[in-house]
Amino acid sequence: MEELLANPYVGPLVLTVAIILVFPLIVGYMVLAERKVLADLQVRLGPMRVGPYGVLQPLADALKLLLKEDIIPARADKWIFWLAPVLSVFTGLTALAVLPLSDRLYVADVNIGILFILAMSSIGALGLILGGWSANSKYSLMGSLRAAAQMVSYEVPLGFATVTAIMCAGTLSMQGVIDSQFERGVWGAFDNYGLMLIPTVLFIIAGTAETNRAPFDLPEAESELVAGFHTEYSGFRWSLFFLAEYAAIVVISALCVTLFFGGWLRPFPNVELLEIPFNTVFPAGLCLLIAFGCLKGVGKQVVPGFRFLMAAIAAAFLGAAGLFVLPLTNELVIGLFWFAFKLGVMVYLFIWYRGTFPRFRYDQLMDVGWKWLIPISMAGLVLNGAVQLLARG
Amino acid sequence: MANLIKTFLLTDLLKGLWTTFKNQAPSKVVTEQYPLVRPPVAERYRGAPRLNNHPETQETLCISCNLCALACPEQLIVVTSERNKVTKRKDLTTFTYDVSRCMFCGLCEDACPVDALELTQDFEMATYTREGQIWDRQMLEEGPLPSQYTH
Amino acid sequence: MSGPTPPDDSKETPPKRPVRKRPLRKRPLRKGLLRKRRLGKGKRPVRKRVPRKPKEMPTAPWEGPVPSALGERFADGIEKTVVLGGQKLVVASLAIAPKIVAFLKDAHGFDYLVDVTAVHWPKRERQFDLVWILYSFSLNERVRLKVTVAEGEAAPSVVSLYSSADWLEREVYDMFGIEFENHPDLRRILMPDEWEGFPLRRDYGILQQDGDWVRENLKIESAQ
Amino acid sequence: MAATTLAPPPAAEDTFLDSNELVLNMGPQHPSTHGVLRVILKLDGERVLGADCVIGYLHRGVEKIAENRTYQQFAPYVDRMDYVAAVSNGLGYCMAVEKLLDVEIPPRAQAVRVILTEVNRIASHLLWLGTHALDIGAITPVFLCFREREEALKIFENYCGARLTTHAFRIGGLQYETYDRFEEDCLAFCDLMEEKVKEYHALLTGNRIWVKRTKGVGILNAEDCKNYGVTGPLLRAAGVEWDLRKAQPYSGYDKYDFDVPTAESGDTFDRYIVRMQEMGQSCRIIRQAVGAIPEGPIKGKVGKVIKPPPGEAYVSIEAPKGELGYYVVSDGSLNPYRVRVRPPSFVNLGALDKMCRGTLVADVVAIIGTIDIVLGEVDR
Repeated sequence: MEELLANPYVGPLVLTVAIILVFPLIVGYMVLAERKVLADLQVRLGPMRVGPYGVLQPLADALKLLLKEDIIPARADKWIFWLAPVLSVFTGLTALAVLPLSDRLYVADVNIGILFILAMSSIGALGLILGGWSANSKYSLMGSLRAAAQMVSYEVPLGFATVTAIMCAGTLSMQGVIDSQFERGVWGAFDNYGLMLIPTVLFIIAGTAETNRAPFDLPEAESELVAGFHTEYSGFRWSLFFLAEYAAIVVISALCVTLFFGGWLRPFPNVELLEIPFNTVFPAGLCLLIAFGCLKGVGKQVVPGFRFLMAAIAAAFLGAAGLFVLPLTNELVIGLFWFAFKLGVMVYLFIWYRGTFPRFRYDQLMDVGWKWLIPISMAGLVLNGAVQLLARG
Repeated sequence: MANLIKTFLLTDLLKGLWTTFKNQAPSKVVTEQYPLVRPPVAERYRGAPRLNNHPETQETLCISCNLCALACPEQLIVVTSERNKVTKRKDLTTFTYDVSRCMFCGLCEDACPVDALELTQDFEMATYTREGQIWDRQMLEEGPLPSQYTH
Repeated sequence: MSGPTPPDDSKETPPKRPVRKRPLRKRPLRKGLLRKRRLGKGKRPVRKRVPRKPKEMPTAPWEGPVPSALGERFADGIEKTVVLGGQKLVVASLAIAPKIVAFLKDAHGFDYLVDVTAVHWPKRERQFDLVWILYSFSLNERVRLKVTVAEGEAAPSVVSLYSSADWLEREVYDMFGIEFENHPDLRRILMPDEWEGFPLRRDYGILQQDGDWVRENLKIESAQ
Repeated sequence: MAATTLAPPPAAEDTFLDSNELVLNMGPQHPSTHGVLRVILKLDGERVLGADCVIGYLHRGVEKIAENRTYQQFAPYVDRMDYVAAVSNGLGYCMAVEKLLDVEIPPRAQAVRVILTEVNRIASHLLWLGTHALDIGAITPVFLCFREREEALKIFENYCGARLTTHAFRIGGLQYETYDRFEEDCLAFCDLMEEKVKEYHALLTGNRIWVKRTKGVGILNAEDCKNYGVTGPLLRAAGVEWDLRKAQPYSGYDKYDFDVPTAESGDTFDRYIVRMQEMGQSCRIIRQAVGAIPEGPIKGKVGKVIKPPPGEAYVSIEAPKGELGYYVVSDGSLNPYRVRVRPPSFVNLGALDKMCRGTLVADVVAIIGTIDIVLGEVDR
């Protein structure tokens, strides 16, 4: 047993399997969160029928998708049609490998982790292009053409913003970036007297475009191209594309959190005084709040099974609160908590955009990318470099 | 210059974001959870048809005048009657109303001289068969069976 | 998630229907209902009903610069220029109709073609009335121009004058079968291309046509 | 394999297209053609070279139905043409028959008619705004608009018992007396609208993406508008201050004080602004009308049997989408001899090709949205 644990391959392997197994579930709940948050922004309720307040909706959705007829259009290029969603999912999930989920929870700490993620997200675009092309449908084709142009254009400002952050940190390793933020005592976003905010904002904008999310969701613009590149996909294949899209969101958000918002570090990581409030009181309080809300909801449920489920959720959150209170377990999970919390905020931001903004037009998107974002990101890079040189010597 | 700063600070976008953010208050939700909560309908709502009986004698108010059938644009009402030998009045025998073709315009109700035919506040008229949409006199007098809607 | 809570009724007690109380309306039962019927014996006095002749719509002569100019220009083609029920109407012959439209547009500023439509009178010799409705923004006036068209006769198109005539004339063709000369793209607009007959003619039977079409194209029996 | 049974795709030289061109079939089932409109787009890349509309998927032969119904019986059918503005449709039809009958409508009925049509105009514009924004990718305004539209529909429901296809008016006046809280409800609706319009402005008007997507898109200048017979907000956005309520007042509109909002360039953004302002003007009219509903009868001297003298009449009103005209021909019998509807959506849609040429695919969607078509009315 001891030997097994000492083996350097075992830990990452276990984690990899765990991620592959758990990630679809997480995506399912991200979709539910998206539907719920969107509904909230739009004075609606969202899913309310499957499970109490719709908490079992992801399971129902997954079941529906798996049972749906799998259609391959008659004139589609069968093999590429089959390959495209697989490629998308593969790259999306592979990029998760180098994400530092906490100080001790990661599959690999590669010294070129950031490059690896950028490379993977570039290849991911290939899945969309192939999928749209192979379906032999005009809507799909136009969607995939848009995807190609958009991904190539927005990778440039994204790259510049990343380079700025790397320059600030001085390393390409994900853990290294977080460590450097800890050493300097400030999140990347607020470094260099606040000048780092420029690449931060640019990263968020370009990242939104990179993941094909509104207002840059041109490849799948549903009001123009029906569903863009995945118009002809259905059932399980379609859900793979869905999985890939959400994997991309997680990866980009995680990258953003790592580069600019201190990864798994708590806010003000160097101020000892804030250790207790941020590491114990806040997470425990949050869990208690949710548990309390669930307990209140128990009484309102009609179906006995739903009541039980609500109570179980409340109990789970109570248990989680307990984890944060005990110092021993706290140390284990606090990094993960902060990482997940920041990731959640980022994902909320993505949904918030989607609920607010109209969609760009194709040529305007190119305009914004090439005429605004790229020059600004280059200026940001030069500015930050100069300031760093002057201030740090 | 001010405009340029506004452009760079994305004020217009932030304004929109703030607007949607404000809408998240639970008190602003307007969804009605229909089968669980039935929305109230207006007093004058034109829903399922009903053939009224006299409140005391429980005899039908319909005098078989056929005006509703004549008024109906879709000609979906069929009234038959036979002459009562004693009272010399027409007695209603059957009254058929095809709800599936009804557009609830209310012209039959307006035409009725004795308030016998009335469009009520009932709005749950779904059936599993087309034949179920053709209501006979009994159904019109008693109303559709209370159906239970669940999810 | 936040939101209004579902009501507190459980599966065991099913949601109750609103109790079917009797009168939902405030309107009281009318008196006539309870009044005893007169069981009259003997004959009622028979009143002879003289069929009332329907009134005519009020007509008045139309005076002003437009009708006088029209009268001068197209002396022999125009049957009448009247105000019928407060609306200006020009009745003319088919041959000069496009010239009248062009004249009204150019000389009097009737620059908006409101509508082109037709009426079918199967018992007449020249079966169709073709109607143009024109409006002038400068005069704030509407003029209706009416001509008769015989079966098989082609009417002149005014698409070159008004682009709006394009679809309107197509619709008249589709519904009445009146062909328009010099129309750029005269084909059916509302009905399917393979449709036979012209639905808005008075002698067009709905049921038979519908049955045929539905049987042929949808492979089912029509529900009519 | 299924593919072998299919005919081979036509070779490039067999099609009429240039090798760079592409024919895209938008509709009849497409998320943003507002029903069953089919647009055949000829594209060069994403640029539109021409748009050909195929309509008639919703054709029910309303004009034929009219020939087989009595005058009263046809009234509910007109509600089903522009089902978003059913009250306006009903008003136009009733006015046309009243013109044939030559009856006087009591002032009380006129005032109530004005109030309801204006509420309906706001409801129709709200639906347009929501779906138009949805076409351009903003997914929230549609829910906010439906939230406010609900209040308008509640007024209809309380007044006449139906929400969408209302059948609110009858020939000669009204069937229903106003309900108890009618005035309060209408005023409350105006207050609500004036408050909520600010929210729409915050979401859309200033938003740079919205402005980019709508400014300079689908321009139709005043000359083109007249040529294509385009009316309503599209004409007013092109700078022509023309509104039938002002030009040829009907139903007592001359008694109310309101402006006709206009804009200059006639693009999608201007139409948006014009419609937004129209909602405010409608509120103004409602406030004035509600404050001064005269007492009196609600129905003019019209018998149970409507039998107009032989003759014809063309009556048009300013519906939310433009000039809605009814050309009714009577032969003196119980049934109208011919009812011709001049639908604003149908005529306005005729200018789609003109507006689309040279734009991008995404703009086509915006332009279809800005014309504000209802296919029930286009196809009838």
